Amino acid sequence: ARNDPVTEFFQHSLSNLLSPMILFFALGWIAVLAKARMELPEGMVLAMSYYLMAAIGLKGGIELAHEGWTVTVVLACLAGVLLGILLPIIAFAILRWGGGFSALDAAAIAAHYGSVSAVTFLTAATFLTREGYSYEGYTIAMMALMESPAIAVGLLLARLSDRRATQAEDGPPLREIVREALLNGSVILLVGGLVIGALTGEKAGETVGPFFFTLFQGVLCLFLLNMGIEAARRFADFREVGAFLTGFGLTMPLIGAACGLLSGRLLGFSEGGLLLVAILGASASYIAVPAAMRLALPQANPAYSMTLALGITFPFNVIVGIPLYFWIARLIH
Amino acid sequence: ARNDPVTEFFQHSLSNLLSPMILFFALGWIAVLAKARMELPEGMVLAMSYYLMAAIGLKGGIELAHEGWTVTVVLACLAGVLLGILLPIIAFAILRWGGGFSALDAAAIAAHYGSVSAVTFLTAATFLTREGYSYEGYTIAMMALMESPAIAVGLLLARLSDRRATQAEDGPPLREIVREALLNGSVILLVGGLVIGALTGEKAGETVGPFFFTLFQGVLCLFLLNMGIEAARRFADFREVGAFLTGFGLTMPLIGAACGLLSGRLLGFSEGGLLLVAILGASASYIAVPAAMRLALPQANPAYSMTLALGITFPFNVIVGIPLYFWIARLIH
Amino acid sequence: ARNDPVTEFFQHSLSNLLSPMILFFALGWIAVLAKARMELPEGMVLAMSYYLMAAIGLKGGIELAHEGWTVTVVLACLAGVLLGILLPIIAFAILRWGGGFSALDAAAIAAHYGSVSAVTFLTAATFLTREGYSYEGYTIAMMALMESPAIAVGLLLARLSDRRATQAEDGPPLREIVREALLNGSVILLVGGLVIGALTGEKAGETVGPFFFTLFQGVLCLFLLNMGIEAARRFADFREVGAFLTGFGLTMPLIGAACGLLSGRLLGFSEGGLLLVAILGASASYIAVPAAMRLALPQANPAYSMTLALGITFPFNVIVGIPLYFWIARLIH
Amino acid sequence: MEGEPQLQKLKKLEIVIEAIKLDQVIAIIDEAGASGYTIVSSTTGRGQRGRRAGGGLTNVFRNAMVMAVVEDAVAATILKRLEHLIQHFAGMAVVTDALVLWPDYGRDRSKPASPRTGAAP
Amino acid sequence: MEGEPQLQKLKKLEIVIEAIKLDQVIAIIDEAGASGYTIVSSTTGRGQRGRRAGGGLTNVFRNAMVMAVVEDAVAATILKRLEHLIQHFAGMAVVTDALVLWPDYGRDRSKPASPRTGAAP
Amino acid sequence: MEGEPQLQKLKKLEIVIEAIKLDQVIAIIDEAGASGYTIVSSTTGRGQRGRRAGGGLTNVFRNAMVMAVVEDAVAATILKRLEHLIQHFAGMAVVTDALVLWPDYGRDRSKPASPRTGAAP
Ligand SMILES: Nc1ncnc2c1ncn2[C@@H]1O[C@H](COP(=O)(O)O)[C@@H](O)[C@H]1O
Ligand SMILES: Nc1ncnc2c1ncn2[C@@H]1O[C@H](COP(=O)(O)O)[C@@H](O)[C@H]1O
Ligand SMILES: Nc1ncnc2c1ncn2[C@@H]1O[C@H](COP(=O)(O)O)[C@@H](O)[C@H]1O
Ligand code: NA
Ligand code: NA
Ligand code: NA
Repeated sequence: ARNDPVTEFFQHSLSNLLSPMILFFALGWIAVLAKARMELPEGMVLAMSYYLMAAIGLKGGIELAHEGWTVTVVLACLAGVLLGILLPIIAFAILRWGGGFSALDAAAIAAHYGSVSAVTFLTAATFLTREGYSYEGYTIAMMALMESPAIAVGLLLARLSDRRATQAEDGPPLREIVREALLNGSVILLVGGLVIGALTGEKAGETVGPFFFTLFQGVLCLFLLNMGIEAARRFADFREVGAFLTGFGLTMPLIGAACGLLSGRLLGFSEGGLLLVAILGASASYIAVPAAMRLALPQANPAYSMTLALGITFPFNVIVGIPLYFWIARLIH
Repeated sequence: ARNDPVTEFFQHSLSNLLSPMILFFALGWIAVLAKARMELPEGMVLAMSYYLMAAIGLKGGIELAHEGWTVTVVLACLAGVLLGILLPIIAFAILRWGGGFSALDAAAIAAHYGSVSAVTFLTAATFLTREGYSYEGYTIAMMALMESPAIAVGLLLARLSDRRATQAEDGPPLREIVREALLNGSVILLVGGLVIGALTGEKAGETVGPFFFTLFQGVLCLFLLNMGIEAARRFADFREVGAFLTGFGLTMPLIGAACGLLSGRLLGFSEGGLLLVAILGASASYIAVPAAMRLALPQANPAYSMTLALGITFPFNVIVGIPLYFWIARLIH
Repeated sequence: ARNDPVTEFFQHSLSNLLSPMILFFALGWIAVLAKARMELPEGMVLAMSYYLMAAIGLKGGIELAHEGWTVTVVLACLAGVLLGILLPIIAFAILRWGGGFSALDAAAIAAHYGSVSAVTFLTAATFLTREGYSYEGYTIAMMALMESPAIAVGLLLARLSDRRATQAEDGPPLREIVREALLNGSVILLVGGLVIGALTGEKAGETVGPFFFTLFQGVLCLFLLNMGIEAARRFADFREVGAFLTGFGLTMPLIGAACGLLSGRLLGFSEGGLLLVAILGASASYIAVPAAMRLALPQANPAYSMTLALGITFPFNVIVGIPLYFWIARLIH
Repeated sequence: MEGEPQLQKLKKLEIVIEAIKLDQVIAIIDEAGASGYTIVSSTTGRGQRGRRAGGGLTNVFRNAMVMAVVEDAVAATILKRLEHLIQHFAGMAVVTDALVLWPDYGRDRSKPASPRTGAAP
Repeated sequence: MEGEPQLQKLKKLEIVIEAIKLDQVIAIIDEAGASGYTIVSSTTGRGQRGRRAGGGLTNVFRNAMVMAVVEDAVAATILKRLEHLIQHFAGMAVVTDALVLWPDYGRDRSKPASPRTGAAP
Repeated sequence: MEGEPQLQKLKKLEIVIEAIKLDQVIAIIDEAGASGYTIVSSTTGRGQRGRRAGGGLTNVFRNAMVMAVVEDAVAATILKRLEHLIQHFAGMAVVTDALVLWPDYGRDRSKPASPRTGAAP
């Protein structure tokens, strides 16, 4: 009783648009458009982001413990790292030679697109849960692995193309840059959660599940409210930056999703897993990478990357991308 | 097997006084009396207030989706707006001609009493749930509608009575004042929650219910702890202000409750609905209106309104008002 | 079918080490070792600590309401106060005559060890729940009672040994010191929760239970993450301070646990209750007492006590102490 | 001497204003032509209009503090517009002489402080 | 010249003090007769008594900062009482010359700064 | 005169720097030999590099403020190293003359301000 694909696409789009999560996201965006004096307290935003990362990490870890370390898991992790290396190179090429951006700006933006946005991932995973699809737990491990390779690639691209990127005497050693990227709270809670989940297994679900799993969707709603606020502010800044970058912010996720879907297909992922790996490719970091790039390539304009990742690509992915990639996932499955 | 009214009143009073909510409120008050060094972090207070507003909004929206937009709903909303217009006029008259207050102070205080206190409403709604009574979901929509008309009426009263209120060149345009009042986080989450609840309906309850509904009473307890602290501080400030305003802070809720009960009765509300509409009339704003009045009528002393609304009327309503209005509601039902 | 004691000890140790709580604690510690840029927002930490104190208070209160005020309860409370008086005297003697510390430093440190660490208690209580053991609810009342006597004893010891402790003209009156110690948020919520729980009884569990009880273990995990961060930072500071104090920080909990176990045994506590009363003796305060000592004995170095209580004794208790004391508790039961 | 950082002699304004009027003060600073400002968004205090001790529910009783380093003429413009604002709203402004180290964008540095006459270095 | 804001020449005190002694510093400022003060309630730092880096559980290692603009005599009174306090508790005070713009309550403005001799405008 | 608090004449540096570079600024201050510093860890602002308005997810757009009271030579050392840093990273520094009240650890007080020549008291 499978519906015809087009109908299905519209059903999924509508179901996504009318989910509490996306509606809260829209609420935040509208609040900014209406020039509302609304700001979630920073402590609350950080607390929610730590909670969400720990929760998704635990979930992934528990499932890893369940599924065991099969060859597929190892291959999937490898695929994640490869995506994280390949995507920034594509992005750099487009920006440098297509858009004529400076090597430093191109490299900084590229690094963001090679990494991932955890909240986009969470929104997609919740979409799957709501629609009744399951997904491979190790996609969460892939996400954790994909946080960082793009940073190294971005830096390498910058140093190969512009001597200024190498010779900044004040510049911090690579060690500090990687520390900045990997050892911020979100990544630590994601990876820590994974390990803790893998160590404790199902049993953890019983004791800490009511906190970390049952409340998850509600917390995600309030977090997306804040994403709506921040994305709308970034989006407003962007209008000054021009059409090429806007186009890039809408096209690059499609390229990333295609690469993600391809690798997922090769690895034999389920429909749900395909969506998630598409999201890993399509989404751009706005937590770990910005700080690392700021330290490593201070001459690059941080407003470009943040506006693109948060103001263009994030809303595109959660509103259009999730149903679109899922539709393709179901077609190619 | 209905008990005699007086017994019932005492039963409800006691049950209210011994509810965790009111006990946490008392705890906060006692902590201030004991000069404790206790302060809930501002981020926590804001987070709880956003949570509570979103939750009550969602609840109202889901019930609206269920009940549909009947004539009664529309009439109830109209009644809410009328209350919001009528009550500040009564309050202004009492303060200006009874109390001899300046037009600006009288208008500013009056605006607070025409608007509503969401936390008083939440406490009353939880009282009903605990006692096993249901209430009309659209009372929540009435609350959302009543946030603002009183601000416009207060301003109008001020401008009609004192030229200074009109000619403040530095004064912001009405647009900005209304924005201040309507577009703060609490109101946005209340209204946004209503709309989201109405759009998603029952289904939202399943996914975000464990967060927004199951935890509600517990969060309300900690929020009332903070209300106890803030109310006690305001109450302490007040002793300097005099007997007339204290009297006003205890009488005006009775007038407001009477008007509320009357309109609820005319509209054929249930016992629970009657209590809530009484609370809408009886309670005074201490979030949206103070900021709006501060911008619009800076010459008015903000300490008066806050002390009255938070230090006198709020505790009166949650301790004496809820059981009293409910008792009357049951009598006139 | 009781296992042999040694096996049992290792089982309990392992089960404790692999609990999500201890793993989150370890995660925080590791993050600091890795020099991660990770800081839980202060508002979040305070919010969690208030939540945990209110929750444990409520739990204790509800159980007190259930168990009633028997002679044992009164004797247990008395025992708590006696422990709070005895332990600082022992600690003072060791530090002053064993370690040659100044009277002021010895007295300040001693006061910390006479008081208790609520988080250690919570971790032990959760350990019991996970292992399927119950415990006497009034141990929570004992904890509340033990917060303060040690402060008075510490001060007395200081004043008897060093005239500077008495004559500080700038020094605040004892009243203010006790206020600082007893009337901070954590103690108020613990005691307030106890009273509220006792007043409302089981019924409160139904309404606010989903918030205060069901989420408890999850919140405790994130709180222990923060404890791991803070303990590791303190531990790092400590290396400068020397072997004697490190030894003290590892020995004093054993002495305290022994005294606790002894009194628990005399009072006929269950195995679970024995563990908790051992923890009351073994743990050292790092919330209420530091501030009180800072005000009362400013010449004492606050870094000593904090490093000991938080950097040495806390990790020792939650990692080694809990299974060890429980093992002894089961042996002597 | 070329290695020594060049400092510019300017006025440092520190403005305390009630939180709901922060946006307007920023607008005043921007319109006066200041090159920038720094905000400490949440402070409390006491003044002629009583204690303003914060409180988690409203920012009616909270202050913000803005620091702006500007040329004398810009300072005068800002103060003139502030004078009016603080008649109605809680606030005050403090002016001090200061030497400023800016990044070197080829910015106008009319009066570099000399190591001998100026303060630092 | 009447349109120019009138500034008062005063002392600006900036006091850093460990958080648990903030209340006492405020009392000292009040008792000395200051017209007001502004508090930045949570700062961290390092001084002779080591690093004070905060930490979410206690305010034993946190500092507060208080700014008060006062007449010379008031400044002297405050400093005198502070001198004693900071022997035992972490803290320090910085004094600068400043010109202040107050709201005009008919407040005493003994020495208005002139546009020519004073700093701003 | 013995009762009067003795103040030391020093330079007050106020440094605004983007949050991710705070650690490095602290290191610069420490290495220059400053006796201490005070940090206001979260500020926002605008400068030549645009608005830096915070945002809860990253501290790329947040500023920190550090205040350090130091001798002239220390100030010069700090400013010299800062000059380089703020070419690439958002930041600025403000220098003012100040009199400081320290706790009396037998600290070097080369130039105590006299009640007559100095500012306060
Ligand atoms: N003398 C003062 N020193 C420092 N801050 C002050 C002073 N007077 C007022 N303030 C600050 O300015 C705010 C408004 O002052 P006012 O308008 O006089 O009530 C106060 O809440 C304080 O934060
Ligand atoms: N030279 C300094 N410059 C700026 N702030 C300082 C300085 N010395 C001390 N402080 C501040 O005053 C607090 C107490 O200093 P102390 O009593 O010397 O430990 C420190 O934690 C800093 O916040
Ligand atoms: N004129 C100024 N007055 C006060 N603060 C400034 C000024 N210019 C810059 N700042 C602060 O320094 C930060 C960095 O400035 P910039 O590097 O010029 O973008 C800004 O975000 C402001 O916080
Ligand atoms: Na990506
Ligand atoms: Na009302
Ligand atoms: Na103890």
